[in-house]
Amino acid sequence: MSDKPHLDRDHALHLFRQMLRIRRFEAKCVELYQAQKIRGFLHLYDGEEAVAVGIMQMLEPRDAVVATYRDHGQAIARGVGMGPIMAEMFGKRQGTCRGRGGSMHIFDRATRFYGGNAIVGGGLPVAIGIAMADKELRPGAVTACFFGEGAAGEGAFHESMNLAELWRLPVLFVCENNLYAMGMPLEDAEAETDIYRKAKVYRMPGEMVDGMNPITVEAAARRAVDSIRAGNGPYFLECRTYRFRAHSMFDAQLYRTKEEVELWKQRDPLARAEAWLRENHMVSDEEMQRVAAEVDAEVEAAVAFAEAGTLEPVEELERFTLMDEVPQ
Amino acid sequence: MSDKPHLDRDHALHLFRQMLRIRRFEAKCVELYQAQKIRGFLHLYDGEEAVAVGIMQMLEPRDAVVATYRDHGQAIARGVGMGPIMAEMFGKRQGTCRGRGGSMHIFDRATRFYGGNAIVGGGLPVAIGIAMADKELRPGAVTACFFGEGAAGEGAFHESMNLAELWRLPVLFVCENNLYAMGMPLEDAEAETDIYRKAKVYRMPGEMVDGMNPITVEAAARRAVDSIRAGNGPYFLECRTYRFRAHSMFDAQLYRTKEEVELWKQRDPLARAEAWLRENHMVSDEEMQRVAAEVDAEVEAAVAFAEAGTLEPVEELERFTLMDEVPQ
Amino acid sequence: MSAPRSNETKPVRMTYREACRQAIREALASDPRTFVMGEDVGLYGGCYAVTKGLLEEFGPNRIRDTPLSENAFVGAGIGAAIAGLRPIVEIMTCNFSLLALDQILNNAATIPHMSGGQFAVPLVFRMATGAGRQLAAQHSHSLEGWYAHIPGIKVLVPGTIEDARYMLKAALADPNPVLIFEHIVLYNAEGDLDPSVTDVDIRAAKIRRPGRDVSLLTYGNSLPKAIAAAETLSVEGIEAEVIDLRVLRPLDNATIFESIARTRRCVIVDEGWRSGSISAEIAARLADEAFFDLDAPIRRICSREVPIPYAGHMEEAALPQTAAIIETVRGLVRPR
Amino acid sequence: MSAPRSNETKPVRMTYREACRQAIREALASDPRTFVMGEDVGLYGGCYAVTKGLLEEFGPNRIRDTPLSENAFVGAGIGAAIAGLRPIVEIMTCNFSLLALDQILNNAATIPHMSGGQFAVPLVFRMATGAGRQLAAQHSHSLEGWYAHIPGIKVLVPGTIEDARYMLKAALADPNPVLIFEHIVLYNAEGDLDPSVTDVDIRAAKIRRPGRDVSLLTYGNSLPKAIAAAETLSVEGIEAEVIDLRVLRPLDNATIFESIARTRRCVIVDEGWRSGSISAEIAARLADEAFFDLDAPIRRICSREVPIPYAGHMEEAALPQTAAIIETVRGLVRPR
Ligand SMILES: Cc1ncc(C[n+]2csc(CCOP(=O)(O)OP(=O)(O)O)c2C)c(N)n1
Ligand SMILES: Cc1ncc(C[n+]2csc(CCOP(=O)(O)OP(=O)(O)O)c2C)c(N)n1
Ligand SMILES: [Mg+2]
Ligand SMILES: [Mg+2]
Repeated sequence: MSDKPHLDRDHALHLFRQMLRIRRFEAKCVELYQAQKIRGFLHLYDGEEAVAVGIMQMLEPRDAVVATYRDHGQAIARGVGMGPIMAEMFGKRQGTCRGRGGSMHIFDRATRFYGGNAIVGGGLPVAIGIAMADKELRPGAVTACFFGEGAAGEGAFHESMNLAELWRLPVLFVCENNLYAMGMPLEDAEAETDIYRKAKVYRMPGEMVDGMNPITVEAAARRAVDSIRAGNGPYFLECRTYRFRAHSMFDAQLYRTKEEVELWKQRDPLARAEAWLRENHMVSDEEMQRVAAEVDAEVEAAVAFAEAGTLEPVEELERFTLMDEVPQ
Repeated sequence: MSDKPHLDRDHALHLFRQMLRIRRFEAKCVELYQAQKIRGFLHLYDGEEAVAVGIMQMLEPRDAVVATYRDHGQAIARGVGMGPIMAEMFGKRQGTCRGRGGSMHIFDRATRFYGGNAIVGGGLPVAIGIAMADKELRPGAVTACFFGEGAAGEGAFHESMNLAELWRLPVLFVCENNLYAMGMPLEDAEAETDIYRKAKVYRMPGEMVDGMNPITVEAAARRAVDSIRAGNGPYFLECRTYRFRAHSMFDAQLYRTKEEVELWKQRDPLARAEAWLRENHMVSDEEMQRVAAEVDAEVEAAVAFAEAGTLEPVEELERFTLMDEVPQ
Repeated sequence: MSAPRSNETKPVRMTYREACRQAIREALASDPRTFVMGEDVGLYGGCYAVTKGLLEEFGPNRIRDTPLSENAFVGAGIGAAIAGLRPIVEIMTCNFSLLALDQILNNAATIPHMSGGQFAVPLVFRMATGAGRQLAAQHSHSLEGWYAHIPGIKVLVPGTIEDARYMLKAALADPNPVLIFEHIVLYNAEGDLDPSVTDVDIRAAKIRRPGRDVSLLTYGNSLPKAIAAAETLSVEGIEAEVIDLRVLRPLDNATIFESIARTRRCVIVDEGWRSGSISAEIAARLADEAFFDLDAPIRRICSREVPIPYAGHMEEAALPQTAAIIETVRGLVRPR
Repeated sequence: MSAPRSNETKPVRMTYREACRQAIREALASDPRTFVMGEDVGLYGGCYAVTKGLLEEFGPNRIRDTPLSENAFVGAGIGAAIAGLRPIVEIMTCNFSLLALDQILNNAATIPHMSGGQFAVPLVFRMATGAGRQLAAQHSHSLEGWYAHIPGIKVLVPGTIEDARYMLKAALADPNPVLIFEHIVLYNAEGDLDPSVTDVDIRAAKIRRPGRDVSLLTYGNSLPKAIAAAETLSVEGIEAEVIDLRVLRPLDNATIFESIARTRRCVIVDEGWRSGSISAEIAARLADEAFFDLDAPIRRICSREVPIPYAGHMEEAALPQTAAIIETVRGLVRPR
């Protein structure tokens, strides 16, 4: 099967739009955090949009996604509504998790989005299990498991990689390698800094991808997903990317220079996508403005939805601690 | 530096004697287990003697050892007295750990023998820390960390390997690969069954060694220890060996065939060493008998020591739960 | 649970181990979504031989041997449960479950609530617990009472053949993560199974021996010790009521309080370390909600607060024993 | 501890965070065997900025950033302590410590006893604990009371600037593993440090406010809430004695019992989940050894038994609050 992404105008514009939706959503989150509408830990996806957007192009409704606390990008690209995500961060009942989870814990049953895990590496074993169940119950379904390069330090990473390959499970491991784990530079954290090489020691196919370009990510995702759906077991993608903003809202960024950040911003996936569209005369200024306007409207609508939301009554506090039944 | 072990008669006989000490000690343990003098879990080293004996040839008093619940062989080869080990298994006050540890938990301060850890993989992080301290306090000292191939499944293995290489710690990782973890065949447990290859992904030097021959193990240990003492960081040795007896005293061995066991017994390190000594006319029958007699006498003395031992008064039960001071 | 019928049916004698095995076999036979996953559950036949023979009967897909990767296979069980299977995850002993505690607490016990009820985690964790076989500190912990601190899970402690046989069925029918702790010393215990009983109520504690003078609250391998103590005390004219807690989370307050209201005296026997044990929680509830029902101090008989030692005499001294129960009750109750 | 001298010395104002930092700086300066190891303690400046600036001052060998490998670096701390160093191991929050619990329980707490006293494990684990900043379930546990179940370790819970400043010194002087839990809400708390005080006694609880009518036993971030409640109650004529437990293992029975003997009433406030909390252990000890001193039921105010939710109003409802303390005391004590 060809691994060339179909690069027609519509698709290119679609990728741009998806990335812009994330970018603008995150910008709004910063605003609302400063306005104290959003509280707790907030981890933003600016700079990494091409990864989630590129990967999601290959996923179907039957597929599953496991994410981390830095989960807005994956959720939005997967198709979780911006409104419920924003309402969740407002702590409202209309949020994806009725306000119980917040920014780090977006869950959405409709899109098989299994969270938002805030224990680094904690999502990998869960992804293994989802893939085990899918192999039995939903043949052909793929579980895309996102995690940062910092997760490679955890034992859970090692154990999960081995199980996935040993049992030939349909898992797409997506390492968002943004070079830092909070303030920990990759070269200070790992004896082997090419994360995709770690896959090899489990006899798992893996490759490194330019995570600043949705086209290359999508192309790699196609190779990976085709291989997984063909029954060849798991596949590992290391997406080299960069976090434009601080790790969270409490980060003085003492561990990296402004110059380094600026250098990476020159590879901004949105700017590059826009430039590419314009150079190839695929879009007019009007169209670009229309796209931006539509995205801004969507974000504003999400904020309005969140604002209009109501608070879960505290009488409901203990609800769902123990479930009365298994949701179908 | 040459990595040829000096193969003179005395050394060859020494290696044989060391292995025989372990073999006869374990045989006695079986007897005493059946006589219910030894209780609890008992894991024997028969068949694997060449590993511990080969490695210990390169260790000096300043070096440290971390072992597993299958620890009689390492302890005896390291120079821990048979008497205290046996007394420990008798649950006597004169045991290495005053009867608190038993067979799985031999500790001995004098020889820097840091146990006897019965959590698979649990000893590796501890070995990392001992090496950290030695790097500061005892430059040149090496920590030999023994573990079975089953430990490679644990996250602790992965985390420890990375830390050791990342921080260039003086750790000699010794994987006793006897092909089974209890009843779990290696090929069912690991996607990559060559354990030494796992070292490569941490950029750590590693090799596979014939663990049924003390000479080859010693030669590899020399390469490894020389490299570690030279400050090149950790080194990994996978010693391919085989467990002649059941995993513990509760094991029907449903997972392997008698034929397989017999095949491996043809590579019995003791038989081969003895044959080699005889073929090269290095020992007479009398000498071999004398060695055997001396070893048997040592084992009998150990049993007598254990028998003569006394029980720790139960009033001492809580002693050492919290220490009053740090032993010097 | 359904009351035993007249002796039209003969009791069946079996071991606790066999009861555990039959429970698993029944679960596998009755629900295709169920499978067993853990270390040495298959080829080896189970560390304590509970799953012996099941690999041959159900095949490697339903009896899945795992590598030594507690954290990952426990997490995998959680993921499989969320996605529609009904795993029975065996952790060889509770001592090793510490390696998987992050998955149990931060995921299994948390995801249903944290996701706003979108996902349930219906699975069973089975693990061996307890001391008494001279396995030393790293193989002798009793952590069931400790686990009972965690919201979002249920904790069961079968102390009889009947509970070993039927608790699993109820646990698998529950939409929540259920931890079942099987005591290593009980595996060889034999008992009669009433064929007319086919279910047990995992919400309720059970009075194993009625009595008027003092309530002995206990579970697991301390249950036979408490019953033995009660028999001895009975000869002296002290009638102890023995209550098998059976479920440590959520605790069955009703049965406990009702008993104390009658006996007005309480001794709790628990193999966990004393400080912060389940016996502490029970005592605290009584000291709050049943304070005026109590005529005497609440006594606790627990394990001594030490890593359980190997030597037989020291291990014995470290664990709750029948003699201590008798002594303690004598100190609380004057014979009539 | 040495009594404050006359005001020849002026009190120094600082935050709890700064007090923690000065304690670490003092330890590093005074003992070359001491070093700090943990995630983001160096370059980043510490997740809660406690170690900020120390990398520059002491260098990467004494302030050691670790990869995300809780199990291994905690075990490494244990090995380093056994072999002669005095590590201060920072686990970013107690929620992540579950990944290292095997090393803490099966090695740190066990090796001294299991080795027959041949080896001690003299090290300090520092970790952030508690809720109140809307960090949601996986970042809001209060596990200090749970850890207090484990024999072989000590558990400290600094609730004041002074304790944050001086407990570390005493912990490092102790030959045993000591866990120090710092509450995330307290880091920004400010207070005065009496320069004449240079040591604190980590064996003793402390009466923070004397009172005759009821004893409020608490610690950590519940301490300011208990004191606020006591002030309000005082206006109503109820004098509550507020005891800061300070050390959860081993508990200071003497101070607790002495207070109860005077007040004859007890309310325990604890941010841990109620079932199996440290408050349960204290209530159980009182219900046993101080039974006849008590005139009223022992009340507990703990966290609700749920994964702590993100939403502010639900998080607040899940945690012990001053109003609940006041209500509870009113229900126990009639004003004089
Ligand atoms: C087990 C665990 N340890 C520590 C933390 C604290 N922490 C949160 S995010 C983070 C950095 C993770 O870096 P990475 O995996 O590269 O993801 P990124 O934030 O760069 O996307 C750390 C240390 C945590 N959440 N979980
Ligand atoms: C963490 C943990 N899980 C499970 C066990 C039970 N167990 C004891 S030994 C063993 C097999 C270990 O095999 P391997 O590491 O190859 O060592 P070997 O016994 O072959 O020498 C198992 C599963 C344990 N002790 N610790
Ligand atoms: Mg990163
Ligand atoms: Mg093995």
